[in-house]
Amino acid sequence: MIVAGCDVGSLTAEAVIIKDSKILASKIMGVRATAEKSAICVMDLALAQAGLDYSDIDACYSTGYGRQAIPFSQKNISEISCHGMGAYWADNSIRTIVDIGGQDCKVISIDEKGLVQEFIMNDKCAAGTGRCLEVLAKALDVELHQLGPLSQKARKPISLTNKCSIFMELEVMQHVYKKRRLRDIAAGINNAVAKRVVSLSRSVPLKPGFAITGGVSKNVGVVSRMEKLLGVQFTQLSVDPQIIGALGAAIFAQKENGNHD
Amino acid sequence: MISAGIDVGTRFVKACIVKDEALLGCAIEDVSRDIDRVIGRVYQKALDKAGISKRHVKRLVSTGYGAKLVKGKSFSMSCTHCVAKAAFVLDPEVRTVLDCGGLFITITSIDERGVFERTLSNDKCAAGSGKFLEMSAQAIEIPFSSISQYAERSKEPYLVSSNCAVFAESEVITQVNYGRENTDIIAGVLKSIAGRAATLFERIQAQDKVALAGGLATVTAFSSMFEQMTDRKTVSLPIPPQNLGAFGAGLMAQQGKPSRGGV
Amino acid sequence: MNIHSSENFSISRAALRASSMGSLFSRYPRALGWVKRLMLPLALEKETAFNRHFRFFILMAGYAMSNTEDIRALGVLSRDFQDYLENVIDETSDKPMVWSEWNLSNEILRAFDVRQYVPETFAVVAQMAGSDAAVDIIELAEEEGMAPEHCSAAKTAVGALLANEAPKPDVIISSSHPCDSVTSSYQALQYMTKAPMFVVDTPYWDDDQSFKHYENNLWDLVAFLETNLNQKLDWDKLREVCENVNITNHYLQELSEMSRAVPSPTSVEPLLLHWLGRMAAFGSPNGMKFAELVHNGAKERLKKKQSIISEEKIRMIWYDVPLVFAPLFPWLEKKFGAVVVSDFMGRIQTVPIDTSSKETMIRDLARTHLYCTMVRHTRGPAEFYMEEFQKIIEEYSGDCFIFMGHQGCKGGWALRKLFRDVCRDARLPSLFVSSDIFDKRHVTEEEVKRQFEDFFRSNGLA
Amino acid sequence: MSDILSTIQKLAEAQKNAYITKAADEGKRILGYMCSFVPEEIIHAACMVPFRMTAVGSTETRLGDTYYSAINCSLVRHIFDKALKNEFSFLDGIVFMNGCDHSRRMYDNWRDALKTQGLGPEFLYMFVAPHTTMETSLNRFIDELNGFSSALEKNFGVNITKNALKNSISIYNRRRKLFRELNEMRKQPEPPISGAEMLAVQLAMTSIPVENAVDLLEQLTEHVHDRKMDCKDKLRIVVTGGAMEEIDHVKMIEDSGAIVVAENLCTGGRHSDVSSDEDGDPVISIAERYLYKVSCPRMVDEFENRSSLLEKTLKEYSADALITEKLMFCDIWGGEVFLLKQEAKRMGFPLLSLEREIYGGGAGQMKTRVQAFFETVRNIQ
Ligand SMILES: Nc1ncnc2c1ncn2[C@@H]1O[C@H](COP(=O)(O)OP(=O)(O)O)[C@@H](O)[C@H]1O
Ligand SMILES: Nc1ncnc2c1ncn2[C@@H]1O[C@H](COP(=O)(O)OP(=O)(O)O)[C@@H](O)[C@H]1O
Ligand code: SF4
Ligand code: SF4
Ligand code: SF4
Repeated sequence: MIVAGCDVGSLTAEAVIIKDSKILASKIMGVRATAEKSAICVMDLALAQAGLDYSDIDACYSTGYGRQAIPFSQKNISEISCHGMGAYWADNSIRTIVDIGGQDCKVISIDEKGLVQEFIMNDKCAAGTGRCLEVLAKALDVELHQLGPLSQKARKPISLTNKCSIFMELEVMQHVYKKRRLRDIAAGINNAVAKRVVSLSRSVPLKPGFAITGGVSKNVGVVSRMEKLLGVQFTQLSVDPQIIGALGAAIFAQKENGNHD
Repeated sequence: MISAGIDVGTRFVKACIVKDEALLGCAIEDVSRDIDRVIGRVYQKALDKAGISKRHVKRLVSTGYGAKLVKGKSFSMSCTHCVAKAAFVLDPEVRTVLDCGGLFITITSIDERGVFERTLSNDKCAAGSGKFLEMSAQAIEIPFSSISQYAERSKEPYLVSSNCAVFAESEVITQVNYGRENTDIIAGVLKSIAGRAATLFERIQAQDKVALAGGLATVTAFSSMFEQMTDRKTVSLPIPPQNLGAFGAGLMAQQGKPSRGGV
Repeated sequence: MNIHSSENFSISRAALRASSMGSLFSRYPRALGWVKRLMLPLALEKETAFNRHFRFFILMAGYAMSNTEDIRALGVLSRDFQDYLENVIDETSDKPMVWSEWNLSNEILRAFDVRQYVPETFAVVAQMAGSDAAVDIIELAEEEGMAPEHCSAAKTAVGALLANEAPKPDVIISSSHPCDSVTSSYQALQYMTKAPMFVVDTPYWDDDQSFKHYENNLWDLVAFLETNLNQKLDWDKLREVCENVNITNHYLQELSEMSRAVPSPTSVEPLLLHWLGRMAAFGSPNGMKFAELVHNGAKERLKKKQSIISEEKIRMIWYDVPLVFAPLFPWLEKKFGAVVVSDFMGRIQTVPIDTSSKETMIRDLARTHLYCTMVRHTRGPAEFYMEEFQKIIEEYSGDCFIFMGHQGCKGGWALRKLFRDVCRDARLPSLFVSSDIFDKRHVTEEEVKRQFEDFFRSNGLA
Repeated sequence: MSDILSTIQKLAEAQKNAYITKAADEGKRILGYMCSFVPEEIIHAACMVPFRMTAVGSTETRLGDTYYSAINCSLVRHIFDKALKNEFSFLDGIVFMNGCDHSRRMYDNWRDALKTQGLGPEFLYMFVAPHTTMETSLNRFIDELNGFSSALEKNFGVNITKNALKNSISIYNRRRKLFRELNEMRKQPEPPISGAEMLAVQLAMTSIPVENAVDLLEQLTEHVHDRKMDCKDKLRIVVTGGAMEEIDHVKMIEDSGAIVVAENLCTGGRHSDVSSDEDGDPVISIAERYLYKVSCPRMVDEFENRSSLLEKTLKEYSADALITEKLMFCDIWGGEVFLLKQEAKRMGFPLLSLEREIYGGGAGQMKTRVQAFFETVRNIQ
């Protein structure tokens, strides 16, 4: 049986195709003008990679912000469940998933079947998300992917006190103007984001078996700071953390439509 | 006498060279990490445009959020003052100046002699800022210079309600995904910012005539929306609104403490 | 400071150390003057372990409390404060522990044989242990699910409980003033501790019926305490306390009045300190002594037409004085010659308590409670603020009004048009800054300084 | 949609309706109020119509913000914005209440607007309710009710008799009984009415004269009697929180795979089906109803009652989960949600707490949260 999952987020769209519990194809691309277009584009790419056609897919589920607008999907499932299931599939010892994406961050606690037991998602404020990191990196005039490595070298990280990411930007500028070292500021930024996520995570049970997903998992600065604050070690997942959402959707499609596995 | 004004804002650095009450040249550039160099460069550009060499500048006044960053023997003054001064000199009938910059909206009222009366700023709220407009325009891929064209095509502006600029941005993106026209969205963003400006305007019980200053005022759709909301006309001034702060600083320098050399 | 440490009261202990170190110095006020001059810049810049110990004194003395008399007074006040802290952390005592809300004056408790803890005060205690400690405590409460919109003092109260900084209560007394944050957070504290709680219902108006209602509530409170503590109220003791309170209030009220003089011989700082210290020293001999000392010091200066600061240039009227920005005041003083001559927090406006009978005492205690800081203004209609404000403007020759709004006080923020109108009619320049009394995450010190500088300049005050 | 339901829906979404206009034409005075502690019976006994002010139709807070600040509750800002735009000009008076710090300040701001901008009406009354339920408070509350009656009598030249009060109690009790019957039906496995529809009903009924309300409710009961909502695979949800008037919000919740079977909101549910005692002194029975039977988080000594009532509701309506709703900057609901979260842990029911601004955005995020919550509830089951 061949199933697919499609995740249309706010910045990127992903598609994953699975056959008999093996990933046949996976694709990531930037979003297009509408969710529908993004979904079709990315799925076309994935199908091409797998050498398949829409008619070969037995079931396809969607997730992500654009999940309701996807024409070829039979069901939409929230990102939270999909991230839980995707991460669990990649490594079934995982019980707690921290997902930090562009617009939001979530901490998800799953059971021994990969189903969500409890979750928390930031609301009030965007500080503590990937977007916040982007804004601050830009203010610092540093490439996003350098923010992590740079911060690792810091000796005296600055502390950012402001709650709002826009005003944090101003605070960063002030530190820049004061000629603080870039690496210390970078570390300050990562620490601030990590701290925000950690304090969010305290309201769900943190069961051992931690994974981190979402774009920000590529930022070593945030990741290592979180490990320190939480006192845990994140398990390295065998698949690209960015496709976890789409993967989870595909697994759900498989579970609910086939009798296989 | 020749003087200079430098306005180091939250988003842009602006410089003006002034002779008596006339603008000789101005320049503008984004702020960046290397702020000292940006300031130097903008200043030099303005000098070049004016065709003046640095040593002819008798006095220099700095203003704006980062006024202190202007090194040398400059004197710094508050931005509200500078903007009000500039507007008044350009049009002595102006009684209210609304400065809409990168992060703050400030409204100032002046009396018939051009003397400062009082000033108000918006609450700390990023969703009422120029920065928010930039972020939204970027998110829906509209070049900043075409914002007005897009906004004017909108029939039904989308109501942006989030108070957090970053969240509002994601709200905007969600709306795009739901198939909302980007013209409606950008118009909605402008409307939400203009609404906040209009609140300030009501709060200070503004008197005519009204002048707009700051980077947002360069967006014509913004000013027309603001005019429509408050049911008032704003005056158009002969120099670009974004430069008013720097120009005012230059004017202040005409009277202020002497300073030679500058940056 | 590690707030998750398993040791109870670690922050309170640190504050206790800070305070005792301070009192030691207060015996040598002149030395403190020097230490202050040398240390202040350092102490304000960095959070070092050493500074943590000095913090309280250096910061407090860094306000406009610079002369020897005031510093001695501070020493007296801090002795009661230390007693208070020692009592709080004393886990061996068998005296019942009563929690009482920060605006519910606690004269009545003094007439019982109890230990007392004021939950919100922990916000001050934490400040003494470093401003980061306060933020950590607040975040702890928020992580537990406390609403971010609550007053930061209320959040610290809950945070303190979570961080093992609060003693176990036998009873809790609270009131429905001054604001929703309080009514709301006490329900949480009660829920978490399961201690019996009595809530005094605060009237809205200022008429006889309202006073009577509050008075009835106080009688209910006495009955509640007598039952739950299994003790009788010691009326003689209450009388003594009330008499002390009368004297204290007399001095402080006069002190409030003295700052009408130009230049002002005092700032609102001693008043604020007294307010903060009231849980420890209200109606105590030391509290009285403090009032007398600061009063006399100011009187001396008044005679000599001396200012509390070196040169008074700007007289500020404040709405709320934020503690997190303690370093702001030396800065304002040095840079602009600005002194706070009046504010709504520290100002004392009250009535004497008639101690001739139980009934008169309770009747007048009801009044003094309702005239207390915050409650006086926040519980009722806008006039409670505006009329006093107008009076302040007329009498204190202020040059400007600073509304350094506190996030919790939504009721105050809802009135800012009215404040602004009063200022406009009086031609008094006003500055509205969004900040928080205890939580430094809302606005940075630099931002505040920038706003002040801009404001003073725009209005030709500097 | 049926006639009666669409009539009601329209009423709920209208600023002002024909019933009110008609009542006004008949010479009845209309009194606006904002909070469920304001005693409708007394207003009714004075031959007036109580009208619950809402933010319905408001799209901005531009004028409201000239008085209020960004950290004030959006509901209050919207309502005051409408007031400043003269959208409440049909009211003959407003009764404010010390419900919360935001709404009670409207009394001050409105008086200022009356003074400086001539914003009517002129009868602005502050109704003060105690925060505790001790006997002292009950006595105080009775005094307050009497004071309110005399203020109405004096200002409008009416006479509020004991008999009129008894009549008013009885007609309000009829409305409440009809609500009780509707709620009773919602306990069935297939409720006759959805939560979104029910919210519209609640909103509509507080914006029209009670006589019309009774009439419409009777028709509605008749109409929905044999109606059955499709409940296949749907979770049964209870919604609790402060003011809520966004019918679309409840729709969004229901569209994510649930049916709202009960609510406990300022704008409905909490009190709409609670009667007053018809025997004995009418003022006392009104006082007892409002003080003892209509608890909300502004009451400081009543959490246990509120919690056990909630537990009972969850059980009686066979609810699967609870959703709490609060508006940003609302202190009292902020505190309540904190307590409910602890209670949810203690009693072991699933809880999702949502926060929003009135007519605010963020629907996408909210939807994700709700959907994920429902998935979680199913997983646990
Ligand atoms: N190479 C990278 N290094 C560091 N951070 C990255 C990198 N790539 C993406 N990110 C972060 O990830 C975020 C996007 O995460 P993603 O999960 O793709 O968002 P969404 O789920 O909203 O589409 C960006 O905002 C950015 O902060
Ligand atoms: N070419 C442009 N590119 C980006 N933003 C612009 C441009 N022109 C004007 N703006 C607007 O102007 C704002 C900055 O205004 P400005 O008055 O320079 O602020 P500040 O003085 O705080 O730097 C920006 O946030 C943006 O909304
Ligand atoms: S009145 Fe203000 S400072 Fe006082 S408790 Fe309430 S929110 Fe806090
Ligand atoms: S929460 Fe309570 S006080 Fe506020 S409106 Fe609702 S019923 Fe009234
Ligand atoms: S939602 Fe909360 S803050 Fe707003 S009016 Fe109601 S009780 Fe007050």
